[in-house]
Amino acid sequence: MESVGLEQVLAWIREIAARVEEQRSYLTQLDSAIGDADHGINMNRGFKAVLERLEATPPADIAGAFRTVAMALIGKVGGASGPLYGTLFMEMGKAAGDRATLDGQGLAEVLRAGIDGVKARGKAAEGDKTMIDVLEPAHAALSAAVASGAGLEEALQKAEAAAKEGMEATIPLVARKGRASYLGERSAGHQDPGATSSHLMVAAASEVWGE
Amino acid sequence: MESVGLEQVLAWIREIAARVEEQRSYLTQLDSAIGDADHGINMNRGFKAVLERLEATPPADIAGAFRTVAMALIGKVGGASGPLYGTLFMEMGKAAGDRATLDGQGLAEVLRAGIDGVKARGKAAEGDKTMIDVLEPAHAALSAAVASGAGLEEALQKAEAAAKEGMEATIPLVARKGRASYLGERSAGHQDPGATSSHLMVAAASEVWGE
Amino acid sequence: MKKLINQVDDVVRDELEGIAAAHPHDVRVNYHPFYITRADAPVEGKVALVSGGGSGHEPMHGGFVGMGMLDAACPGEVFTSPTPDQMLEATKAVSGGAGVLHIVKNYTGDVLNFEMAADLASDEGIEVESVVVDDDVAVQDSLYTAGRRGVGATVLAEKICGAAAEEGRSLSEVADLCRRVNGQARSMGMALSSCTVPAAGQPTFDLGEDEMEIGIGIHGEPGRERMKAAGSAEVVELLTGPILDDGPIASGDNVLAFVNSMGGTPLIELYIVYRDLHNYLQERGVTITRNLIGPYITSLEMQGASITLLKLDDDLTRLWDAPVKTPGLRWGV
Amino acid sequence: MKKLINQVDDVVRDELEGIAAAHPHDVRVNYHPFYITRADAPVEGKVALVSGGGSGHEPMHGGFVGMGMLDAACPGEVFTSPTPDQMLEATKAVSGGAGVLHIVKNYTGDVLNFEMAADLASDEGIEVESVVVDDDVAVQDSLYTAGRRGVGATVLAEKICGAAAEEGRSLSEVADLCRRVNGQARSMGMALSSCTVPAAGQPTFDLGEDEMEIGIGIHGEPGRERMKAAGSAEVVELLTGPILDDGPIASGDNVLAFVNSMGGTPLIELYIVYRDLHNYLQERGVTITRNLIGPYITSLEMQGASITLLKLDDDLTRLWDAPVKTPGLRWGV
Ligand SMILES: Nc1ncnc2c1ncn2[C@@H]1O[C@H](COP(=O)(O)OP(=O)(O)O)[C@@H](O)[C@H]1O
Ligand SMILES: Nc1ncnc2c1ncn2[C@@H]1O[C@H](COP(=O)(O)OP(=O)(O)O)[C@@H](O)[C@H]1O
Ligand SMILES: [Mg+2]
Ligand SMILES: [Mg+2]
Ligand SMILES: [Mg+2]
Ligand SMILES: [Mg+2]
Repeated sequence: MESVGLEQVLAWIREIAARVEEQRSYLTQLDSAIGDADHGINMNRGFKAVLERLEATPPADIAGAFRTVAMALIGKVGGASGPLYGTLFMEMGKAAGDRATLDGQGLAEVLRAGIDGVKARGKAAEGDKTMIDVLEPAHAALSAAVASGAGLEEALQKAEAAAKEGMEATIPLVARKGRASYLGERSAGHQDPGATSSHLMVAAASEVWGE
Repeated sequence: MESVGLEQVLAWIREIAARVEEQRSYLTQLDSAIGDADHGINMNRGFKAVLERLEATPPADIAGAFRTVAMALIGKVGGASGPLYGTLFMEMGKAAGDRATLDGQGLAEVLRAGIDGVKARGKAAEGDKTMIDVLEPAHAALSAAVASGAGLEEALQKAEAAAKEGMEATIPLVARKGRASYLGERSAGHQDPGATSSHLMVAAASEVWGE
Repeated sequence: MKKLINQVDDVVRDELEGIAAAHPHDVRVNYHPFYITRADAPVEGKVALVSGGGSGHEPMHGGFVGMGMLDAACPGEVFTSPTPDQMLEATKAVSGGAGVLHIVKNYTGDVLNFEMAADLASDEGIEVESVVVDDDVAVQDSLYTAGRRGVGATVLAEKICGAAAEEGRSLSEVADLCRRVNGQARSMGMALSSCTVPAAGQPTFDLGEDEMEIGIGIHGEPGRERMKAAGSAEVVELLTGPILDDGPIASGDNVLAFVNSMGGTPLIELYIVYRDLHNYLQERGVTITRNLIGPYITSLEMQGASITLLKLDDDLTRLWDAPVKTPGLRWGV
Repeated sequence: MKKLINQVDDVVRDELEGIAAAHPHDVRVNYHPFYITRADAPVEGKVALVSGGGSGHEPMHGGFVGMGMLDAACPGEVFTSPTPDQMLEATKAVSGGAGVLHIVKNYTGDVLNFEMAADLASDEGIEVESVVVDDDVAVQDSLYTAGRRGVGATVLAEKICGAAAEEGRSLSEVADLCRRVNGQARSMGMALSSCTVPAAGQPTFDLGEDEMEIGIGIHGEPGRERMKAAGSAEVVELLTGPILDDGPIASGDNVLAFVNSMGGTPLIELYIVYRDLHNYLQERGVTITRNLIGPYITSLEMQGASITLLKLDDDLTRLWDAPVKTPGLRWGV
């Protein structure tokens, strides 16, 4: 496909929820090493609520879908990832506006707005060992591919690859933001849980939209 | 020897102290199974105090030596065994009176008085899984041997053998007195710690006086 | 063994120095022999309350010394009853001329040592009454055994009798009250883990990852029965069933519900236990009108909890509500 | 995992039901969303104090709701900060017209969620000030990091600011006071064992039989450093050294010394730690004039302790001594 509509966006969100459920203990385990052992639990609680709300009141458009995700995460996740992922989707919703579909270009714009929101709220920069270390390279790869005329499938594959690289690149980093920063040097050598859940979201997109 | 004087009595007390020190963890371990894991600790604390006081103010006679042991145990052991062993030696001291030496006959009389004191205070009978299950048979064997004209060495060997038997006979018993009684049926299958320390005292006598 | 202590043999003395340093206005600590008295002891004309027992049950008893509760407490070594000389000296130190009540938990060691102390005190002309607390339904009572252990009811008896003594009641009245509290209270406890006596250096018993002990005492003794670990609601049934079956508390009664931590179980769990106890009693027509929730009679760092129910009447309720000011229990002042 | 709980997902709700059943006269519990308010809220004309954070730290914060301390507390899931809707609803429920102070522990989650809540509350016309507590010297402070954690000073700030609010001080005065308490307090903690998050089912970290973690937080996070387990006196040095090195407290000062259990460490050990702290400070010319000893800001059943020192002046001392009546802290009434 060359652009995604409400249906595809909902499919993506459901795929994220499924993967979070399936990887919840892995995410929690990563958080045990440098955090407080709840990231998988938090994300799973949040996306369960997302599915319920999408069921209860089906959104009218893409912006509505993102807003529903945002409100559910903000209301149910708690912790750092709740407001941060909540902000990500909230800003993506605002940027989507009344568009009925998003092509590669549109996806890049929407993601950009989301990432800026996360940075404004969390004050993290690349290299701080957070979800930003996945979201930024994923966005960069996506827009570069789109600019060079690549199709959505290829662009998303590039984004996923960059996200994976960014996720693994958090391992040697010393955390400067979030709970892991309290460990100082001891935070090095562990993959960041939020970077891992961010990669999960990008990978889900490349799978469900990558045809 | 056919009778013991102050010197031999003091040697016996020192031998008890040495054996308690050496068996303290064994006694505590027995108390872990059916009690509160302190019998060896209690006895060791008590007999350390006994040695100090015998050092500080050497007793003038056998009665004085027993009284010193009694006061040290009552003042330092605590728990059930403190007042009980304290009473044992207190009554032995009273019974010893002004005698300068004790022969087999005399030892049996003194021990009898001590056991009666323990029973009066603790209300335990034979078969309740306590020190009484060692002290009574030891006394019975001692006086029987003495009555049949046996020498002190042989009489003490018989007493030690009976004490050992009584100690091991506590294993199958269900405790009716002391902490172990709280376990009900679960107290069966374990050797009673106080019976074990009582056997230690009889065995110490048969070693130091058994020449 | 990992504990925040220094030398194993100094545990009790170090603790007493901490108490003395922390509460100089409330209590005074005597070191030769060990005992703790309220700072204003002796209180002339007031019946004095003396209790004591092995250490390792903090805040009981030392933490309950002060206005409205105990006049003195005698700490023994960990889990080992104190000795008669401590009880005698403490009794003399707090005797205010109106007699002294010894509140004794029913353990052979405590009973025998307090007996000796009471004899010695009477020899010195001090009027002493002793009440033995034995509220633990986990132990079958019988003429031929040492009987039941004294556990949670001890805390309640010390608070209520302390208030009665402040009111100026006589020794025999306070002693009768203590017997009444003991008669109307029942307890049972359980453990999820053992505890380690410092001098022993290793856990008193071992429990599997999925096991619990039901019917434990407060000295790390194993309980009556070992079973598969269960949830809070089921544990509440296992403990409260025997308490109600034992007699004094029946449908229609008002009770004080005391949910106690054995030392290592945190408040978040105690509140869940309290919730399940509240529901369990409600279904059976028993109404909780007062409660106490927290670690008050502990077994070192043991994980587990005990439940104590005391049948209340107006007199007991009023005495429970009366002001108390001790390091471990405080209200109304 | 062995805990006295029922369903893992119901832990917080079950606990709240227990609190509601136990303290009906002191607090009210709201379930949709979760928050606890004092029973007489809103108090007209009084600055309202709202705090909150993940559960598992009991009695903080819910146990500190009541006269003289917090007006409301928002409990999140275990170790997970609550959500903005809880904070908003709690803020609205206790707002008495004089403004609302949000006392926030410095964790990214708590800060971000309280930020969102404060924005929403202002939109609804409620004046909100937020103070972020960050007293943990185990974490190096820096502009480029999340900064220091909020730990023990939170309890002291809630008590002292609660008293100031009862006195009728204005929102900006109470907020300034809160910043002053935070500025004059420092803390550091250590663990002898990890804790188990119910939903995770296994210990957050593993410690060897002879190891301890120094510089832990209150969420079962591993600490700054793992070292060989040491005795109380050495641990006191390891914790108090960095506290004194950090600045505000110096020789000649009077301090409030707060010796806190992480949940699984019993009182007998806390008093030994207090004794060693008392001696350590005495040698350095620092005088303890007030103290708090017990489990007040915990990490589930974790074994360990933390030390908090607050430099006192007459105003802070008077506010500390002022009456307080909450399930977790009570005196003077
Ligand atoms: N300031 C921040 N900016 C961006 N992401 C952050 C920030 N702080 C934390 N995170 C992300 O949040 C993740 C932790 O989320 P979670 O465990 O759910 O929350 P908490 O740390 O409150 O328990 C971290 O792995 C990190 O990727
Ligand atoms: N009533 C009693 N009569 C005689 N001996 C007793 C009685 N009660 C307990 N004992 C003895 O005391 C021993 C326990 O001593 P100890 O462990 O030092 O005291 P405690 O039980 O108070 O910890 C038991 O093994 C038993 O032999
Ligand atoms: Mg986390
Ligand atoms: Mg014992
Ligand atoms: Mg004992
Ligand atoms: Mg968290």
